Amino acid sequence: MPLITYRKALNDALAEEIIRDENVVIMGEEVAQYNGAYKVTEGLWERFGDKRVVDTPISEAGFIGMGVGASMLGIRPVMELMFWSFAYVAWDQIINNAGQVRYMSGGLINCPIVIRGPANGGTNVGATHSHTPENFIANTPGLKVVCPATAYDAKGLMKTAIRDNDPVCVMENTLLYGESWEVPEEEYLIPLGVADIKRAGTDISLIAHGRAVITALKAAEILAAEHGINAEVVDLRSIRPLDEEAILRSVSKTHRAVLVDENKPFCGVSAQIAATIQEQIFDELDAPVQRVCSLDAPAIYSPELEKIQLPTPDRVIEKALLIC
Amino acid sequence: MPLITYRKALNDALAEEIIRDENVVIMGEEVAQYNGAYKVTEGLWERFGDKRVVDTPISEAGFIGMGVGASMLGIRPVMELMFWSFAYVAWDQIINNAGQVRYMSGGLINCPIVIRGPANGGTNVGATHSHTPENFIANTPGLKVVCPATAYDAKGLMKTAIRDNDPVCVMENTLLYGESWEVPEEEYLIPLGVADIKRAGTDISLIAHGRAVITALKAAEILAAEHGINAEVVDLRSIRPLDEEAILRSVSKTHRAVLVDENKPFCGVSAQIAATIQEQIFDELDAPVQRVCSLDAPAIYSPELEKIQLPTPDRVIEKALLIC
Amino acid sequence: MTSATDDDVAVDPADFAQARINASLNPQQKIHFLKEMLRIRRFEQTALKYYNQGLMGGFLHLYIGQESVAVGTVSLMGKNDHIITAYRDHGHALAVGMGMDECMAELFGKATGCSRGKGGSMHYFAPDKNYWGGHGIVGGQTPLGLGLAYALKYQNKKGAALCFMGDGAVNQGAYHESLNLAALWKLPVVYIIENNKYSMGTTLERSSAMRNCLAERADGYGIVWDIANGEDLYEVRAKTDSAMRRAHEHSLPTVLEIDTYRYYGHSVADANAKKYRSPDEIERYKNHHDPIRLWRKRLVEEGVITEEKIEAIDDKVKEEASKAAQFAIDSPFPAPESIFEDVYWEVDKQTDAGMTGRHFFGD
Amino acid sequence: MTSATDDDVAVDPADFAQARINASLNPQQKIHFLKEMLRIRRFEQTALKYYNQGLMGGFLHLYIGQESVAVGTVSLMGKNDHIITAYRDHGHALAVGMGMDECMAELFGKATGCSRGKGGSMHYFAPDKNYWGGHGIVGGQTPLGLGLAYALKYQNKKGAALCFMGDGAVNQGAYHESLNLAALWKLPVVYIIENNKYSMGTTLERSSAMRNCLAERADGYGIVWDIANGEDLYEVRAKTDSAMRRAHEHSLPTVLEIDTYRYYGHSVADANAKKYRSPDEIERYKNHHDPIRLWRKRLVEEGVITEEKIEAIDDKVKEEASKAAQFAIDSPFPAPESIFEDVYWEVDKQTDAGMTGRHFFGD
Ligand SMILES: Cc1ncc(C[n+]2csc(CCOP(=O)(O)OP(=O)(O)O)c2C)c(N)n1
Ligand SMILES: Cc1ncc(C[n+]2csc(CCOP(=O)(O)OP(=O)(O)O)c2C)c(N)n1
Ligand SMILES: [Mg+2]
Ligand SMILES: [Mg+2]
Repeated sequence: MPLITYRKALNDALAEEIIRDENVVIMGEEVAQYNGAYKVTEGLWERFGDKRVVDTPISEAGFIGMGVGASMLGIRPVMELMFWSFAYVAWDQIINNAGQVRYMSGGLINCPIVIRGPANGGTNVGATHSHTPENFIANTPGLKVVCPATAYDAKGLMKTAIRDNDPVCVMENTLLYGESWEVPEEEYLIPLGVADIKRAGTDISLIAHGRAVITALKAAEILAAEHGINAEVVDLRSIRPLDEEAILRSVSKTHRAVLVDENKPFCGVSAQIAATIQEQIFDELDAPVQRVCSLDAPAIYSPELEKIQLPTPDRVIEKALLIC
Repeated sequence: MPLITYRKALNDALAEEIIRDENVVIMGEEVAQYNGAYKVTEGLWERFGDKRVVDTPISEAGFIGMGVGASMLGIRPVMELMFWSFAYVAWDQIINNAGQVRYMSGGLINCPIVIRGPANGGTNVGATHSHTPENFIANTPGLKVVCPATAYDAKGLMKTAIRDNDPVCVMENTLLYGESWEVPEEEYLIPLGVADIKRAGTDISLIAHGRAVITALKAAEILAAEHGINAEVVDLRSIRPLDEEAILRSVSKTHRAVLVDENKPFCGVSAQIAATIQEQIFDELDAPVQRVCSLDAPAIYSPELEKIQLPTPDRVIEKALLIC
Repeated sequence: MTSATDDDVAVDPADFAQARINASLNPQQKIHFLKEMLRIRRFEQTALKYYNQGLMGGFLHLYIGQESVAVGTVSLMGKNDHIITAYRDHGHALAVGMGMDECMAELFGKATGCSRGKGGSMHYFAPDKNYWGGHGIVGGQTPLGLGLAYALKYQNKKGAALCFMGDGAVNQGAYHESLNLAALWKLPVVYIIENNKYSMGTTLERSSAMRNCLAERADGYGIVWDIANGEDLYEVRAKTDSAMRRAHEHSLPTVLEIDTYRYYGHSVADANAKKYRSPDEIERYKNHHDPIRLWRKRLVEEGVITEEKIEAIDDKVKEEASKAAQFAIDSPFPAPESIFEDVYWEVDKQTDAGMTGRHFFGD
Repeated sequence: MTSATDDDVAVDPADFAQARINASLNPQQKIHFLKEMLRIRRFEQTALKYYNQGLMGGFLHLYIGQESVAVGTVSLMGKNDHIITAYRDHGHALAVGMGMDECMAELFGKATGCSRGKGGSMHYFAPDKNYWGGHGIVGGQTPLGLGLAYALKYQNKKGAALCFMGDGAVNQGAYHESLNLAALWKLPVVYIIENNKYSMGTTLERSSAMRNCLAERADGYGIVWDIANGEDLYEVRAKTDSAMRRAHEHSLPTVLEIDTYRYYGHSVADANAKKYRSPDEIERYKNHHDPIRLWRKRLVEEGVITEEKIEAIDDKVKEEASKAAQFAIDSPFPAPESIFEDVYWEVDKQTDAGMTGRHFFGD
């Protein structure tokens, strides 16, 4: 299988879906002529032209809301937020319009929209540009959210998100865009709501999503090599819908869990997972579920410090050793 | 002690602080001449005039952001959101400006702003008007959030919030505005970050905030009367800062906990509390921590159904019996 | 680019009856408009009665006094024209042809309501009639309306999106972002500001800075705008027609400000309805500017119909409203399980996607 | 209400040197402006060098080409005038008198940085110099600027809030909400649009619908507006003075659009900097419209200074920049514990409120 970057995998997914369905339109700031601030949409405007790949002004509330409205009439907009952090100026459109209009209409409407872009810290762009709102989105019934950790997942989940008839938020990661993974040449889809065991293990479950999966995998290698602990790494991939069964299955086997999560701790995704595990399989637990999150302060600029603000393999290992 | 309503308690708190500090200014839609959509600011404009009580146009991003800016220069704006649900059009101003500017300036700035208004379901105003974003706010280091459950708490917490030198979000409840409690005539303050044991008990801890405290108290009465279970009711009052010690102390005593929370379940406040309890006092737990949240769908209009969408004493009792 | 009156509209400023779109009306059509306005008024008066009896929850924002706006504008809609509005939405709903039964049942929170009891008064929808709601967040619908126009243009359909809003809504940022996008991309949207002079208890002057009127802000984006006197159904139709043709023929946006008035409070719960404006003012509008009264008079003067026949129509409409109330009362509440329906399309349809992974949390 | 030029500004459209505010300048002041512009340029060129060596993180948005705007406007600020801008903030920071040392150290993420290494390039602050940042969310600072003006008025201070923004920022809703509030409440804010023709890779024409210019949108709110040619420091000062006096004397807002240009990419990481605009265009600006070059020429022509003396100043400024870089390199990174500082005032000050309850979560 060819090795391709996370960025290219997304780009291929978008191109394939543009070709497949004439209602798919890519929109966002600098996505067309500029090829995307992070080059995810590179070449698409040249290939598919003005109608299918559209540059927008800096008006997130306006254009995201516009996309929601267009989706009610059957257009399938794939809207780029240059950073998911900018969602906050469009928050009402995302939560209330994309998220609630189906319910309020008693099911008469559906919004097949995708909102995508990077949601991560770690690139020294400061507090306002480093938000990871997957917990906020997943809190909101009516919305779906996925956080791919590899190129393979990014492509398969993106294609599925575009075909989904509900609003799906895809949270990418600028630190992964340039990383490569094996991706098959033939078409494939990855269903939302199916976790992936990225590393099988028996002694402890490391449960993560997005780039935290990579952190967990590194930690697992060290745990095996240096501590003789065989960790299983569960990649949630999709936060809502969530593959709760996979989580419970893994922890029922290992009896221990460390959750790794780039959210801020208070009410982050791992709070939900920890609450669920202890509630549903309390008796399977040999020790309390541990969490490793971003250090609980706004994202710091200083490159030296931001490195330690995000979850590191060391912090995962420390928590694992605490309960193994 | 005189019985006064939650609404009047808030009104008194605002009036007292307006008198105490000339930098305190009340702002929001319909707060002045109309006396407030929910009459929390009744009479204040008449008493204190145009400078201290200001009606705003319907521009939440504009006026909340303006309040944040004014607070940087030492004004102490107390901004009403007619509903906390409307915060979503001002989300960027709240999270990024009120929440992050101190950090990004390396501590050169502080924003002594209060943002207040009701945040609750249960009044049949539909999905867009029934948000309870205390979990989102508490997720955000830099912001504080309190959810008073009684008139006494409402007054004491509001006065403290106004004197606090950080941004404080006060989440009130339209269903409580008309309810009465004993409130002393002499001045008092309630510190943020101190939970209140609303009912002492020995067998199980019911942990709640806002109106869910009232639900928990009702459940506790029934548990005592019908099931011989003596429940302790812990009112968090303040979500961030949080009185974790009080939570852990109570559960260490009762060894069982049901969390009651009007948030939607996924990453709601009770997810955080459950995660914390199991992590910190795992061995004290005789059973998994249980959660009772709003049913996980957008707020339904139908009055008959919305009643059961919010946590009810019955659902609390059911969970309590499961683990007692 | 500014204040625009197409040739065939500005026949005689005093008499829009001669405008092309009105001159061609036959008596049946004119009578139909009257009936539609009466349907809105009687529907709401009936709703008010039951609301006051405590049979409904939440808000009830009455449209009474503004009926000519919904009826006049909607009367011009063809199969590719779409409409969306804010929470004061009963008038537009009935005007597009929604039944009183499902509208009334919605207010009672019944399973037979147009939104299955999920939306309530603020959230009526009928996509089959090109009616996209009913939206509660002030200004929140303005980008959605733009999206309808975007879809029309994308699909090469000759249509317009009519997006209604109140005078208070013009101060929401989303509206301005929408104006820029509409102009930049030449989208066939017509923003209709129903200027009833108040946003809740706040007068126009206390909420909006402007030169002469609210629509004029469109100038800054190079968008054509106009003002209409909402009490005159002919004028509403003539000016809306002009805007819709701009959308249909040139795929261009318009901002149309229509002067109107609401007799009741902001919502029924508005305790101050008679404090922030004088009873005199309300009486003056009722007596001299009521769109239904004026239209009745006009039709009688034109010899299109007699007062007796109007009374007969009114009686029928009142009966329709009472029957709708009875229908609503007799209808069942939604089943508790239905709380979890209509959240996700994929779950509702039980597709593979809807059955993979956990979609709902808690118990 | 519209395009305004106060009498004493519009002396001779071609020569703003005669405007009251400029006619009274002494040679020292004029030379000082030159030095300030050079400080910005040399500071940024030095920063660029180290950025390219990988010694900084995140973004670096250079102001080079726009220096006359910050220097000209800031030169008018008195003790009650305040300033706030977006992420392209080095120029304004140095112009208000911030030291190169703390500004450079901030870029390196050092503890000695103006924001203690927490803000980076986009987030410079110096409240002691009335400078309120440095803000990364496009348009997000516009309500904050309004708030500064609100505070001035509330405290009965005769001052103005200068709020800067890019040409791309005018399409953010928060700005329009701010304009309405500014006009409605007569707040002494001056919105200064630094129109450098591009928002990242998007030209003005592709992002903004307008009649003639961006500032003109102010008309819709009855706000006075004007346009200035940013290459001429005299013009910038004259027109800003006019706006600031409107704020000081009448407590009224102004929107001032200043034409300018940036030579570098949107940020240093802008790979397309030479794709969306022609090298010719950039050269043309550098050769014919560079504000520093023009000001130098002017001062020499006026006989205020010689080329040699200018070179000496430039050398000194370059040395200041190198020293700042060395200072930054020699400075320590912040301590890991400092991650949890500067989040809450009450915690930092160890007040009772800061020590009650848990403020931070995780470990
Ligand atoms: C964002 C937001 N802010 C405030 C409200 C509360 N609110 C509902 S209607 C209204 C007044 C709107 O007035 P206007 O736009 O003139 O419409 P009208 O009610 O007159 O039809 C207000 C303040 C809301 N629903 N949404
Ligand atoms: C809300 C938001 N959307 C998008 C961005 C990304 N972004 C940063 S600067 C910029 C261009 C702004 O252009 P302009 O306002 O003209 O300012 P200039 O860079 O030319 O100074 C964009 C799109 C952002 N920071 N915030
Ligand atoms: Mg109105
Ligand atoms: Mg620009």
